[in-house]
Amino acid sequence: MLQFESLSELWNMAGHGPYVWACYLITAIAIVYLLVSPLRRRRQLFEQLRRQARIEAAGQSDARRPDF
Amino acid sequence: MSGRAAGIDDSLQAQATPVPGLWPGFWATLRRDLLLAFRHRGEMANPILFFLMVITMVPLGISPEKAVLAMLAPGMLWVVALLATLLSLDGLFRSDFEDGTLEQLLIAPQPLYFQVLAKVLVHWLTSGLPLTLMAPLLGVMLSLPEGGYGVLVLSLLLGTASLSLIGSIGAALTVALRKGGLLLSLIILPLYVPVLIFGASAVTSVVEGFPASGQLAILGAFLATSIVLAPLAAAGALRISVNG
Amino acid sequence: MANPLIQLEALSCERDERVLFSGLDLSVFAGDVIQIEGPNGSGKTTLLRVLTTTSADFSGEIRWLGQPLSKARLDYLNNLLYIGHLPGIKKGLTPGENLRWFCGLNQGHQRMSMEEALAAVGLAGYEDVPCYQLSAGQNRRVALARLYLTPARVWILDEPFTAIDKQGVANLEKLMAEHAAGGGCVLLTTHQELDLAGVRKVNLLGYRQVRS
Amino acid sequence: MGWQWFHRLGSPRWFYEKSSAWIPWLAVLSIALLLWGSVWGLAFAPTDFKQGNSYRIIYIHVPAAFLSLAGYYVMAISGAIGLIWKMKLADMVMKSAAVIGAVLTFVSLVTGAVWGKPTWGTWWVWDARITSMLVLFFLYLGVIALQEAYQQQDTANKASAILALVGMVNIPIIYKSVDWWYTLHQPATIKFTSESTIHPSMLYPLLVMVIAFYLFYALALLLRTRSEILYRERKTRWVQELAEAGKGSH
Repeated sequence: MLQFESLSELWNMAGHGPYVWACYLITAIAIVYLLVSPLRRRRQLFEQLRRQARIEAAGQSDARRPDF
Repeated sequence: MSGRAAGIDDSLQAQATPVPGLWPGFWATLRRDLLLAFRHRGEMANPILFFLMVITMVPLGISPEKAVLAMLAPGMLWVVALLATLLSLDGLFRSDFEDGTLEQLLIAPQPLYFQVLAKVLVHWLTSGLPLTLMAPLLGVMLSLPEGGYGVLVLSLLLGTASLSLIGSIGAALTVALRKGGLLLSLIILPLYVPVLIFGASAVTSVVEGFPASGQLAILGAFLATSIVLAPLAAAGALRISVNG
Repeated sequence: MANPLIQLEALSCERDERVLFSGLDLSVFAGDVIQIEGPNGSGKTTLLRVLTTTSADFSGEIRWLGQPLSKARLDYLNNLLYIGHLPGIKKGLTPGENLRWFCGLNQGHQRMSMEEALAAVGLAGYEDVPCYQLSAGQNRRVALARLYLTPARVWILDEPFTAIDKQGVANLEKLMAEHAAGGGCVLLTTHQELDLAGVRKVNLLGYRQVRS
Repeated sequence: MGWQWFHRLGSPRWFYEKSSAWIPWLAVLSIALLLWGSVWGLAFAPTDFKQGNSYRIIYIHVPAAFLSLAGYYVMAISGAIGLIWKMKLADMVMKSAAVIGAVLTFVSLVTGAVWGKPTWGTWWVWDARITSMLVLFFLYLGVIALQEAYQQQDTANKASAILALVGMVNIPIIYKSVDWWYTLHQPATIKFTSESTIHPSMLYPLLVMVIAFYLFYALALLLRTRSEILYRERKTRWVQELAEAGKGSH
């Protein structure tokens, strides 16, 4: 059964709203952090590996050129 | 024992080298570390001075009033003794690591457990024991009520030994790190919580007129458990630190 | 043919996700003096540390008198003497006290008195001088004095000639020859050319893994 | 034969490839349950007549607290597996579990503190459970700090695994000690009884949230371990090919 009659009442929660919503917000941030940070790390790693591969490929095609 | 002038031939090949004794190895390290501690007596005084100075800060920072100090005394003495132990722990294996004797310790034909135990025993003899003996004096300075002194000494005696043992794990884990000291405190302090709780509570309860035998028994149990387990963990940690 | 003292079977070492060497097979017999060679970073020290059991970064099998090291560890360590980069000398103690500690760990199995051993490395009369008053070379020699004391059959020496003068080098070479002749073995690294007959050389470059 | 799966599980690549199939399921299920449980707990569960609406924090505080403790055991046990069987995958799980556990412990600490304000009128109370949680948080931080302090990955893993194991042995002792300490100093006015008086209609959303948090934990651990696998195997061909093929996609 829905406990609140309006959105503002749900927001306010008879004065306890700020506390409750703050907790849920903090948890949401933590959850998003835990989900996004490994994905971000993976994307950065892949970008770095691709950059390295490009440099290596370029180096190989210039292999006959003397160093410096 | 092979003879003094025995040629290399017969001493090497004739019989398998006998396995060295356990206690002689233990004593050798114990004696060596005690000797070193004695040579560096100045350093030995540092934790005690730290103990004294921090306790001096308490009335300065809070209040010189007798009633207030008496209430704080058990906990304060325990917290500061704990910190003083922690301060001296960083050096437990560090100098051995730096001059290569730790490496030699690891490859000695001795169980590392007893070697670690010998080193921790010396650490306790040179930090925990003097701290314990100092504590009644500082108790007077903090106007610890009369009945508390015996239990204060007894609880510190049992407790600081556990602190040295548990701390040896942290010292072993951080010995290869250049800035291991602070990290050592971070990883070891949470593990000190039970000892602190029961140590301080033993003194408090006897001051308030209750028996402290329960707390002391638990401190004894902590000590027994630490003697069995902590050197094992520290020995494992030393192998890892030296390997890395 | 006698049985080898130490056998390495397909030994590979990996450090920092880099393979230093792999597929190293080596049998060390009584009487062997083996010089491990290779440029810096080829894993000489790591190999010696693996052989002293202080490093576990390896795969493959090490045998002591035919038994896997894991089973014969105590007996092996009892027969091992290792002198590494760090001399393992406490600066706060005297040479005599340092040696007494080493002998205490292997209690009762020394071949001569400490005074004789110190005299053999040219430190007679220094028994009671604290090591921090000695030079680096003298400290090194305190460590080498252990070679005269130990009954161990396996000597593992990492750059033993560092900071040692000519006479000292000659003495040490003679000592190693005697040790080998007496049924022991020596594994060492050095940048110097050894003036010893029958030194076997193992170059780690030959076991470097080729990346496919 | 029976051990084959164990050795294959030890292969990070095998695990990486196998586990990609689980992620969508876990993600959908855990997010859906989290949303369902939250909406239920926030809007539909009855208001507690003693604590009012502030008790709704329980729906995240308690599951987070459960998982911070369970997570420590996950970390320590995988650390032990890594130490004993030298299984690389277990080391990676341990490292990932340390961070996730610390974050969840932090969440349960903060939600506990915020909950304290309307209930006890103060942000921080030295309540037994919160104090134990704080010590647990310190234990996590110690493991992470030790892990970070070592340059060499292998040493870092082994050292932090030992610390995690020592912590695991200590946790029951610490919890019991803090409990005992609390009963000694407990002021009579503060009594934390919400759980003993909880009504079944308040319990069901909690159950949903606990399951949701467990699933989410599995998801987070999986994602983090997978990114750790890629990082540590970055020099191998299969990861480099994956990078080439992957371009930007998930």
